Amino acid sequence: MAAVTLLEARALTRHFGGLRAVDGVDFDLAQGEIHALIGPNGAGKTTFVSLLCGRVPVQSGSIRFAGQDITRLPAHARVRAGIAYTFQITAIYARLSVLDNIALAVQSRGASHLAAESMAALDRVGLASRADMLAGELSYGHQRLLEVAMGLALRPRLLILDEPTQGLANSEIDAFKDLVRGVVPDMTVLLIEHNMDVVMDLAQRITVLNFGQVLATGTPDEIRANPAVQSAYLGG
Amino acid sequence: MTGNAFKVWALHLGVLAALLAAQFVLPAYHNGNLARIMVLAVYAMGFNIAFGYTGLLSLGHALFFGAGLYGMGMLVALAGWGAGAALTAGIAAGGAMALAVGLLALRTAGVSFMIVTLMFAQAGYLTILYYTPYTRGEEGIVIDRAARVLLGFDLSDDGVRYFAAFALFAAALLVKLALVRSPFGRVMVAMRENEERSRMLGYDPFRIKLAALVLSGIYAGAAGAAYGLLFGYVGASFASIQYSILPLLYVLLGGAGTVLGPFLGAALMFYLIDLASGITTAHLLVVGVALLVLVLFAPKGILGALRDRGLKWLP
Amino acid sequence: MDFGPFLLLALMEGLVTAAVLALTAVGLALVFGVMRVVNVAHGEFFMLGAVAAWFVTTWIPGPPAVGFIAALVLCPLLVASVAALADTLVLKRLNYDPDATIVATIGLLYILQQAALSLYGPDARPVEAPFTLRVQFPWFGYSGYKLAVIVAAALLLAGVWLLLARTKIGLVMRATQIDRETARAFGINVDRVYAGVFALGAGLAAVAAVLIVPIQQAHYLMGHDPLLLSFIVVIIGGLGSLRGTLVAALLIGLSDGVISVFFSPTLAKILATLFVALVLVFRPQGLMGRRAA
Amino acid sequence: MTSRLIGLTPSRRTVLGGLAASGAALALPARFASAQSAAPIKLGFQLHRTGIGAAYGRWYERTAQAALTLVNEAGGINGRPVEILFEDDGTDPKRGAEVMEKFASQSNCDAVFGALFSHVVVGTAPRAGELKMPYLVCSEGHHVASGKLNRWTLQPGITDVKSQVQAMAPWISSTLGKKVTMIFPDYAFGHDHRDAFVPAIQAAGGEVIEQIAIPPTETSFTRYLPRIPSDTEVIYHVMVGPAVLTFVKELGEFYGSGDRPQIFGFIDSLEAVNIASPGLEFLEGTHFWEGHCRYLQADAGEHEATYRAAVGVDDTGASVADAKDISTYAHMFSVWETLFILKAGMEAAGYQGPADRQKLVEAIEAMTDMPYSIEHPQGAKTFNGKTHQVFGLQYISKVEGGKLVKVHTTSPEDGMYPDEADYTAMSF
Repeated sequence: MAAVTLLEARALTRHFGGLRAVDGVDFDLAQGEIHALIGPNGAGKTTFVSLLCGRVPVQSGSIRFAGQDITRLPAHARVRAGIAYTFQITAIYARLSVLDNIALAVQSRGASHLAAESMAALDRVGLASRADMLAGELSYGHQRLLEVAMGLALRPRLLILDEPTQGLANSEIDAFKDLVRGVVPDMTVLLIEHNMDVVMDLAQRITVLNFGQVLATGTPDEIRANPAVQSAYLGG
Repeated sequence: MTGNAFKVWALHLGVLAALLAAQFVLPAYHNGNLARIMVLAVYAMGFNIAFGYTGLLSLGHALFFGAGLYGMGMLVALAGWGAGAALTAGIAAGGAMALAVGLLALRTAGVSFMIVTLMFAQAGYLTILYYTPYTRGEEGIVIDRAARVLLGFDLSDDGVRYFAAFALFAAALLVKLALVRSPFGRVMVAMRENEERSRMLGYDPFRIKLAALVLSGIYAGAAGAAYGLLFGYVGASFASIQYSILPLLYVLLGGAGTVLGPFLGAALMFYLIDLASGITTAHLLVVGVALLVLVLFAPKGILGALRDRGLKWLP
Repeated sequence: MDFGPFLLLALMEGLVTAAVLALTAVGLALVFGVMRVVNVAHGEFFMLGAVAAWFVTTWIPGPPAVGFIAALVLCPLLVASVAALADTLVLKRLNYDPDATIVATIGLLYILQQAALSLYGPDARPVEAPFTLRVQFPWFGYSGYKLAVIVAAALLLAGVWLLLARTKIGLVMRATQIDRETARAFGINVDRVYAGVFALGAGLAAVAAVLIVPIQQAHYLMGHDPLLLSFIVVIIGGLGSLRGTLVAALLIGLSDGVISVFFSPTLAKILATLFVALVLVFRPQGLMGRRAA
Repeated sequence: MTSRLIGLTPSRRTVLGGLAASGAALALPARFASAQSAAPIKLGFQLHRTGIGAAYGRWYERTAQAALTLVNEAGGINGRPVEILFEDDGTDPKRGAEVMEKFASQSNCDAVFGALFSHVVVGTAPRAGELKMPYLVCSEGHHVASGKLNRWTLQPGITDVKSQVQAMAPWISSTLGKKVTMIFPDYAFGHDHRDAFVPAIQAAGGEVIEQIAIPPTETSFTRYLPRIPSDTEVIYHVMVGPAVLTFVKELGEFYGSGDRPQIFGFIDSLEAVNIASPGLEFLEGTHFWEGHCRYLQADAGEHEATYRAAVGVDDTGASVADAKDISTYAHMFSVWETLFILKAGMEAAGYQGPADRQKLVEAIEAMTDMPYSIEHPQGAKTFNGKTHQVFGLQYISKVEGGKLVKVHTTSPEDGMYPDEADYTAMSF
């Protein structure tokens, strides 16, 4: 792809004791793409994106984002720089209203019309009518949606979605896919996902991790055809 | 939304109006008590900013109260400063002390944060004793009546004292109300509710918590400085551990994370002890049992319980 | 006095402090280690032990040694049952939430103080030592009882160590400490373990108090200092680590005696307190503890 | 036990007010015909019932009750009965000031007295001044005479520390030795001792060769003792708080039966503690300042027995009801004497009600000589109206056979020092 590289990781490494969670990973994200990260359980996917967004400190290697070295940047500063992360386990503020939840994201990027822009962000995911409810009282699917909406409301350049469709009904998954398609190419999406249908449907490129290392990178078709991937993962 | 905003302002302005009117209605004894309670409520409000809103349970707030008290008192007694300048210095001292403690203590969290703040406060208390030649240690010093004149008003006069305490309280209450309804107030609550989530929304937990703690320290410092000026005494006992526990008690009783809770808690606790001392000599028991009952049966305090039972708009 | 004897005296004093402190702090560390509860009322259990010792020795006739030994057995049991009761009635119902238990133990602190004030009174009352023996060194005299306290505390601590390391009770406690839910799944009655640990912690404070009360006096406000010092020791030793706690008790006990020789004692206390705060900030695993993964 | 009384000695009848003659039964309104109002005079008593002052508080309450009974049996004040409202101040300055407000604004007391601990006094005095409430403290602190307080705060019942300490110096220097090591608590009370004693002993030809200040939070003292220089001739100790007994015992262990300097202490170190407690044997032969001799002395004055019976204290200074309950005998007389000064002041001022509070203060300021009497059982005193401070006799006792035996009585001049303040020049 000739597109501009938004993020590049080089020789990224993080060990926990003897466990090589992420082990010398090179990784590139092109601006505006939907990129999926897959791999068996324990392959190091969540650790890897945690290194990208700063939740886990980098042991060695480097990360550049939009031309800037962010390897040592703390997590909140990376968010400000344009990397948003939505949690695998839903991490909304259950005791605050839906509106407060979204407003926290909207005001973080310094919105000028906080109330209006918050409602607009809710409207985009169809939660506007529930603005005054406590977030904890939402259904699980709506909570996931709110989580994604908070990520979107930050208007990041890179949106990292950690297993966003987990526990969603099929109809909800379809709506979600539409939502993600709608944000590119303004944003770039990095998706960790177990649901292969979602991955193959959404992703333009796929990276496969195994034992903390990159097994393969390519288009969905290339990945499908890759024998190493098949034996390690798809073929089981 | 607008309906709620109206209710919120009506309630708080109503409370302020009632307090203002109380001066002319209540007997002298309760006037004196209310003046005291209002100043202590400012202290508790400051504690609430840290504990109730931001989730920082400090066991060392007496250090900030003491910084305000002694910052004001030493400047008046040793340097001959006027009340206004000394009051300002006391408030600044509270904030500066909170900044210094926060820079270190906020590297820890939870139980460690409690113990670190406790230790800093203990060191502060001992420092006051160490400088006994200047502070007169536990005996304390009297703030000369002549020095207790602010903008031409004699603070030792009962009426003036009441209005001074009221003015401080009203300012603190309104600032706090505006604060907790502001975007920053929302971020403080977000820190309390889920620090990691807030970090991943781009908020620096350290800076937010530090800002909240400094604000809290400014409130505590203002209360300390005002207490010394209004009641004419500066003593080490106000910096002892007991005075770190008091605001916690007030806030828990009235409702952590509520704007009026600290005042309600301070008033109830004051009269509880005052009345109990007429009935039983065992008022330590009253405090102890109150703490246990609260934490067991009403962990959210009075206003917190009301908020759960329908008054959702209560800030 | 020359420096040599001076140091000898400071060291002996430090050992007595360290011995009593170790017992008290191990109790606090145990409660924190297994239950993750910061027991602010720990000092009051210490006080309760001393006050109970006064009652027991006053009521039991005969030579002081008889009453003292009775106190050494009865008081820790009494205090331990008070603690077990508090655990069942209060802490358990709070589900051991850290913030709530701190507030609750502060409440407990006031209640115990008031109980002592009402039932025992405001006086500082002495308890007679089980024996009077004065060891005369060439430069100064020293209490033989104090030396006995060091030995007794060492024996008790060895007993605690045996209990934790070599018995089934210790195993159950450690299992609960590592994972409460798994322990429950293996059929351990976690509620009973917690009540037992809280009682044991309080009992250790009480036994320390009984040992010290012939040297100091029983007074209803005496719990403050042991609490603060125990906190310091437990923190320096690494929260919840028993070996670290023992080493820290020795360190604090000895240095407390020696430091105040060189500094103004009040200044020494300020520095020690600040030091502890800074240890928690910069080395939360304690001075002796290893950094956790 | 505190309410029992007491044969009044006829000779004091006049001082106690003319109505004493008419009997000792509790007053009936009809008997107060001469007074404008038969409503009782209300006195507030700041009581250290809890907190570190509690051991004193209990005995201060008993003493006040005993004096009150005596006053009322003799017809009250100005023909009106007297009542005392006791309110716990927790030995805390904040609560102390609140209690003052309660007395002034809620109970409308005529005067307030009884506080002992300095921080309570200093914390309360500003409020007393603002509320224009006569505040008679029983604290022995130098804070009154130093001029730091106000026109409404007086200490007419007990000599202040500065005077006490100064009065000891000549005797110590001439009798015990010239080279003194001081051991005192490292806070205001201890510093007052140091600041008063160092110049006084120099004036008497001695010197303080070492000062050992011990933090008030300390519970163990042995490690400070090696700092006592070996050429010390006299150890001067004054400690307060619950750990004092430990201090005295450890001092004993340190020196043992061997050679030791003379030891002179303030009885504050052992107030409310039995001198015959185990571990205190070494005190035999040492000396103590006593404000009022705890053990009944052979040459005790004519009122001593009456006073002891009234406050319920036996010949050894213990409670008559419980021999283990030792009184704070060296200080508690101040409460008794202060109540009688209030009575004398109110009668001299023709006190009618709260409007006359200023007259009461002026009447007390006008007092000078207070001769030995049942109203002043500790001894004769001289009141200095300018400094609001009374000056009296001090006693030095020696421990002999487990008892405190008086060996010296200071002369009034020993404790005099130049005025540091003139409250009468201040406004009300």
